Amino acid sequence: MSGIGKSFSGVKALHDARFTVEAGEIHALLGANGAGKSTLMKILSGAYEADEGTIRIEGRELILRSPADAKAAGIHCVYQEVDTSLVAHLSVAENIFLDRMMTAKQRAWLKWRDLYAEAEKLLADLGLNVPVRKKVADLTLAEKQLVLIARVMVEEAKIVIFDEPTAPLSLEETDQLFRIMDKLKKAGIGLVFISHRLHEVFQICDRATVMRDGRMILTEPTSKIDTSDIIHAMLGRSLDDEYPKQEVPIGEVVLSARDLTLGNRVRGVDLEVRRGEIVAVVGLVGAGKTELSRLLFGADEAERGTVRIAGKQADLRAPAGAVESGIVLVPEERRKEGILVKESVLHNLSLPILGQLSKWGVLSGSKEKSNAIGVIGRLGIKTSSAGQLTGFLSGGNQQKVAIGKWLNTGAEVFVLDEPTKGVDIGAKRDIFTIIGELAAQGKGILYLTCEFAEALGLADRILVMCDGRIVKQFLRGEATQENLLYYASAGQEELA
Amino acid sequence: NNNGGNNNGTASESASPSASAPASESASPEASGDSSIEALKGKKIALVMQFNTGTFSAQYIDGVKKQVEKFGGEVTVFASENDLSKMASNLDAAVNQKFDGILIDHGNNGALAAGVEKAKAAGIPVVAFDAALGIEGVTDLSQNDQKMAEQTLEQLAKDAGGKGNIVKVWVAGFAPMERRQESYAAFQAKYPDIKEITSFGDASNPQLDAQTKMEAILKQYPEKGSITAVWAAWDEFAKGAANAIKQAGRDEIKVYGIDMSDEDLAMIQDPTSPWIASAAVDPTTIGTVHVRYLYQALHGDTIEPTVQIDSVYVSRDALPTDKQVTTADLSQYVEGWGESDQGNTDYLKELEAAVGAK
Amino acid sequence: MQFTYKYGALIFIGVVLLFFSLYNEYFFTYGNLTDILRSISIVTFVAIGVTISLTVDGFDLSVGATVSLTTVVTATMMVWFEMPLVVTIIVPLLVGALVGLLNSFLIVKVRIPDMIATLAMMYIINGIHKTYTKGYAIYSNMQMSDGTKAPGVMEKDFLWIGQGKLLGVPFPVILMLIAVIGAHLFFKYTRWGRQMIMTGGNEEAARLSGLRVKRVRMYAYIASGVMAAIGGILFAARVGSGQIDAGSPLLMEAVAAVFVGYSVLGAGRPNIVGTFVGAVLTGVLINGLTMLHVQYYVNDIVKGGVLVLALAVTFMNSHRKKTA
Amino acid sequence: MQFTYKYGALIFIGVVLLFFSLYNEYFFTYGNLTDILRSISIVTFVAIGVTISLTVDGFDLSVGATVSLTTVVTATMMVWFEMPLVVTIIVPLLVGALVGLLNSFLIVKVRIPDMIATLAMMYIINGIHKTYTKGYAIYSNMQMSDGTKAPGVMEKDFLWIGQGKLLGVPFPVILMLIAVIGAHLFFKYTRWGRQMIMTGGNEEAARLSGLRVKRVRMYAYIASGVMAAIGGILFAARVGSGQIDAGSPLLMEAVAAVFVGYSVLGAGRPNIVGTFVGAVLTGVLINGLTMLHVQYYVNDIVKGGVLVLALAVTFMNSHRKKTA
Ligand SMILES: Nc1ncnc2c1ncn2[C@@H]1O[C@H](COP(=O)(O)OP(=O)(O)OP(=O)(O)O)[C@@H](O)[C@H]1O
Ligand SMILES: Nc1ncnc2c1ncn2[C@@H]1O[C@H](COP(=O)(O)OP(=O)(O)OP(=O)(O)O)[C@@H](O)[C@H]1O
Ligand SMILES: [Mg+2]
Ligand SMILES: [Mg+2]
Repeated sequence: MSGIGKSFSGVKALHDARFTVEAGEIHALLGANGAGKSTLMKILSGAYEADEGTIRIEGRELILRSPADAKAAGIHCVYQEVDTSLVAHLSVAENIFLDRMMTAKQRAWLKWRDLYAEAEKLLADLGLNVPVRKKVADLTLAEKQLVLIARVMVEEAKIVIFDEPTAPLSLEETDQLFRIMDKLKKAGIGLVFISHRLHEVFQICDRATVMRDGRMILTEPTSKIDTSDIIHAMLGRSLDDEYPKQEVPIGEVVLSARDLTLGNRVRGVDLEVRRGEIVAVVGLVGAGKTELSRLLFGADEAERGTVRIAGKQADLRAPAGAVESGIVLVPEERRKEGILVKESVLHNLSLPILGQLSKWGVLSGSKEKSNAIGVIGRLGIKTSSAGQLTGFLSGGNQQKVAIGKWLNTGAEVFVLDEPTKGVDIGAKRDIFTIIGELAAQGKGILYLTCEFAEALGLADRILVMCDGRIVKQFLRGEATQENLLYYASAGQEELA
Repeated sequence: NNNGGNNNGTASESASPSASAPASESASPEASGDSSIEALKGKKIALVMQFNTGTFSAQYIDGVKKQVEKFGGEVTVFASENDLSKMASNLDAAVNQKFDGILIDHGNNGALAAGVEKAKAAGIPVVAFDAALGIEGVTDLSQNDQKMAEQTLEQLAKDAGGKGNIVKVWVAGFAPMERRQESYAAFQAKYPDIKEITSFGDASNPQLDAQTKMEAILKQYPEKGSITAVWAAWDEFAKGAANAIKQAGRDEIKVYGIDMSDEDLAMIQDPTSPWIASAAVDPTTIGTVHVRYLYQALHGDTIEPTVQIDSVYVSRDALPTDKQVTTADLSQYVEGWGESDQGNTDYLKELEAAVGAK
Repeated sequence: MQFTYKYGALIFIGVVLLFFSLYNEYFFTYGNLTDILRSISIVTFVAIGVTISLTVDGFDLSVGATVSLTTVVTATMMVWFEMPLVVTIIVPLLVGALVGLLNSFLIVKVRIPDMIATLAMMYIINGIHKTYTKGYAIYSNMQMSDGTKAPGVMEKDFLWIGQGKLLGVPFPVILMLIAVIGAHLFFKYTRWGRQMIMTGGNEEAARLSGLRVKRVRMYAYIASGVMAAIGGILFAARVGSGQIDAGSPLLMEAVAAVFVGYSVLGAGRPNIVGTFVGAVLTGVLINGLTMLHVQYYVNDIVKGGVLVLALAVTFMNSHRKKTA
Repeated sequence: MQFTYKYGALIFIGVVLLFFSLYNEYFFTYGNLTDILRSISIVTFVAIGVTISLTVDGFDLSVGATVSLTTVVTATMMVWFEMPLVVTIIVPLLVGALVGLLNSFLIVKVRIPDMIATLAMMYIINGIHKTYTKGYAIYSNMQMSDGTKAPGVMEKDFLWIGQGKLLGVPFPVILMLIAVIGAHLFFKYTRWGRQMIMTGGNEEAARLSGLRVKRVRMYAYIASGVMAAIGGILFAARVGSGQIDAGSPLLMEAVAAVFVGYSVLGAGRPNIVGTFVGAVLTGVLINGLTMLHVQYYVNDIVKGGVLVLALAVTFMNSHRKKTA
């Protein structure tokens, strides 16, 4: 690809972008949120049309008007937005064969039994464990991601693009993916790999390209560079300390949950969080962390159990009650649950505190504005104005909005579910700083994550969750990646 | 009143020119014995209607129901929501469900012929109103649409002195409307000095739409006297037009309508209303007469193929000013209205008496 | 491009007004313009109801039936029960609120999708209002089926609501303007209005932001029912009787007005000002076309054509804005 | 729970059938049951059209108007132009396809949202069909407005389509069953059917999979128009004339059938079998209730109530399934 340019409503997302992939290599494409990685790959896969520039494959110039053109040329893509790439109410098998269904490669008359059998075989070959007749809507995010990966495998590809495939995957599943990628590479297929987890890049990639603000900054073999080179190229500066940990005094108990239970996903969880304390809950994907966070926030109703905030029984029949009780949640699925993408940043930020911002029900425009400007300034949200639609912000900035809307609610306890998922290193650090500040103000923080390194870097206390239970507790400094992983998966073995 | 003799009607009204049937003619000559009267009791009658909105239909249904009850029978109404295919299905259902007799209200030959033949084959007598079926052995009742139009138009011409500007509120697409239009065409030819300044009408929201559009026309012709009268081919239209004129205070414009319900009558009686006259057949009477002919058929009489129920011209002058009249007591003031004995026979009277005695 | 996108629909109305004014000297008179406004007052209330339900990402298909029900309820209050004016007005409003409550029960509790639930309610209410009057229209001293006469009449004071004037302006027009301005301010400047908009934007995200979305949706449906009820009361006051099935045609008309409104000021979503403009446009067209003496069936073509044109301007451009 | 969720609607129909059969000896006769099927044949075609449009996540509100247009076109083919049977049938089908094409043009090219575009088309087509016949119904040798008589009649062969029987089964019923089975197989077993389902399930995903979604949507709207056209032809053949506005009431009825169908087999979304079951249920109810001597206006209440019940079963359970 050379000289690629693309603008969205007048804003240039790509400037003279160049990119090459060779057969049989894995090429990492890196950059901060909004650098233009996905946009470039969408152009390569025909999802967007470039404004300018040329694309060549095996020396021939290609004009890609639609995904169909790209697929005909052997370019396939595992898109970053999992939900936009699957048909939720159809079966796994059908989603795997989605591409084929669109072309004459699929016979006009379907034989369902054969399709299911073929899908089962394929998944078995890949070593993936997903039931083929299940509706995709009933899968977890990780399983959906696996389906997307499997889907590319049925096609005859020359180039395969993986746009942040590992974000929702567990370590084990990630390893599986890497094995698959390796196989493809050996078969002479060119692979593009996008990720915010830099260690993964060094693990499997041959070359890396770093983008910043729609431009190419650097392309080098991974053997010749290290993490700090990449970070420097990505951010235009170096990042001194990934985990800015402030020491704050730890106060009395502000959140205490007893015997929280919902089906077999959350089984009798007890936990406490003190003022100023950051408590991390780690676990593999599917351990039940998201379910736990939703119970604490009243997003789902628990079968059993009580939650007390600052000594008072919390009302968890609905999130509205939880907010009034002083507990708030930054949910995992940011674009669907955390923010309203079609509304302005201003409106998103005032949503939980409309009561404060109004008198006799009438909203005060000036109060609303000053609230938004305050939060935008405090969190360093990059937006052209408070009136900007939130959907147009980069992932990291969207996440800041999802956190920022709670700042002025007077909440005592912040529950954050995977707040750094898909967020670039720079923004991640910003988010860690915000969390630290909240703790310094005496808030209780419950931080749910499957990134053990984050828990180690950030938390005062780490709880390990496995299969719906808290199986182990570590104080700061006690834990290592290895023993976290041990308990996160060993617990599973115990139960099995 | 003059009978222009354009009863040949449209193609859909393929029935032969009809003579109105006075009661005495249609009465069966021999009074029947008790056994045949007993046999007429407890009949299940189906009433298959094309549409049933508005007070007119409600009163018609009432007339049918009351009369059948008087004869000791029971009526089931099949409503078709102005959908002829549904009406055809309803007719089929009535035949399948083996009703003893079927009354048809509106509809047309194309839609109903097959069903009626099925009924005949099953030995179920059918009497139709305003459907112009023209099927052998099935009596077609009708109200004389052309005559109703003529009665009001002639009066309009007379009141206007044979000249003026009029507004027509009318809509095509319904057989009775299209028949009324024929009289209107003749009227236009006859009175070249009476000019139609505009014509509108919409059946889907008749009253409010007529009101809104009449208001626009009144604004367009603001001088008093620029509009002489409004001729509304349907009482729903007349209500809307009259409301608009009344609310605009243009009391020089007179409204002539067709059809009559209790509600209409109240408006015609209201001295501030511009609606001064209507030609109509009492809907309740239609129901009553309709049932009587069906019972004649049940009794096994041969009935003439077409029967016309005569319309009556009702104007405000004929109505009292001190009390409100209804279609039930209108006969006291307007000759020929209601209490028609059309279609009655001695044995039906006996039947009525026998049922009433119980 | 941006300009036509934003002002396309308004300019379009301007052109239509200009055309009719030039064509007919009586069109652009105070009397005719207020007549137009009066003629759209009922449908505007219904359309505001639809707008509110669409704002919370619902769709209230039962508004037409609610108009039918409340208009006969209003009339029977006077004609059958000889109630005082206050009761005559309050009862149908309560009925409208009750319909809204039932709708929201089906939608929020039973979780039937909005359109389906309100369609079912539409049938039910249509049946109820006919059962209530046994299919008869309600008018002063009406003939009852038992042969007696109804005791009451449609009160003069009541009819004034639909036919009277205040300071030379038809009263229904005043009511309509109050409702339009009120609803606009409500959505723009009040907490509850904002809550409705946000609920409509993404119900789950709004719920997880601490909104009681079920309650918000319930209020929206109640408001929609009440708006339809006001439409029904106005209908009765306007025609001086309670007509059966009076509201049925209003549903589609209201929806059309709301949809034209999407294009106003480039909103691309339901909005009160747009809805009002949409209703005005329809009213102007019917009035003007009637004065042009076009056949009634041509009205429909023009109405559809205008809808397409107005929307084409908005949506073609809104697309361009997004990807160009 | 799962059980009532999946079979609730079917069991419900069974109970209704049983009840009516016990109550009335004539209900469960071959003649009556085929009559019921014949009575729903037209609305079923229209409902299949709506189902197809909903499947691609659209919504074709113009189907009713298309029925009106094609039914008068069919009738005029014979009555005005004395065309042979083939032309009489092909022309309205082409007209239906053209309407679908226009709809998809507005939706796919001009990017007007589906419901709005097809609502506008509904008005336009309604106007066109009345303009075409100047508001008159079309019947054999009809009186023309210039005083002459139309030359043609509604052909016997043609009327057989709507009124005749084949092997003792009404021909429209045979057509309907072919269409239902055909459409079901199309969606279940053919690539193109799956493509429509995928487009409706997630248009972006389908597009990214290399599907030309615009073309698929276009075909869906054309199919919807053609289905409505078949409905229109059947209408003309059934009533033996071309009635103005014949299709208007069919829109809501078809939509109701489709919505009841959501609950069949726990689909929770538009599906052909469900649509057919929905249409049958409505037909059975109307037929059976009439036999019960309920007032005609009570039909509406029952219809709405059944809609609510059938849907409540599906949606209450579908929710429970999700979070329990
Ligand atoms: N459809 C769109 N409309 C408008 N702007 C867009 C659109 N898609 C992307 N952008 C903008 O283009 C820029 C590049 O976005 P892109 O998604 O390519 O970033 P990315 O490098 O993939 O980031 P991330 O790591 O968060 O996935 C961003 O500023 C983004 O806001
Ligand atoms: N919609 C669903 N349907 C069926 N099972 C589900 C669903 N959502 C979650 N689960 C199951 O519930 C368990 C807990 O899931 P949860 O999402 O809470 O895990 P988690 O620890 O938060 O993982 P993640 O890192 O993906 O957020 C998993 O076994 C998962 O498969
Ligand atoms: Mg990206
Ligand atoms: Mg999770």
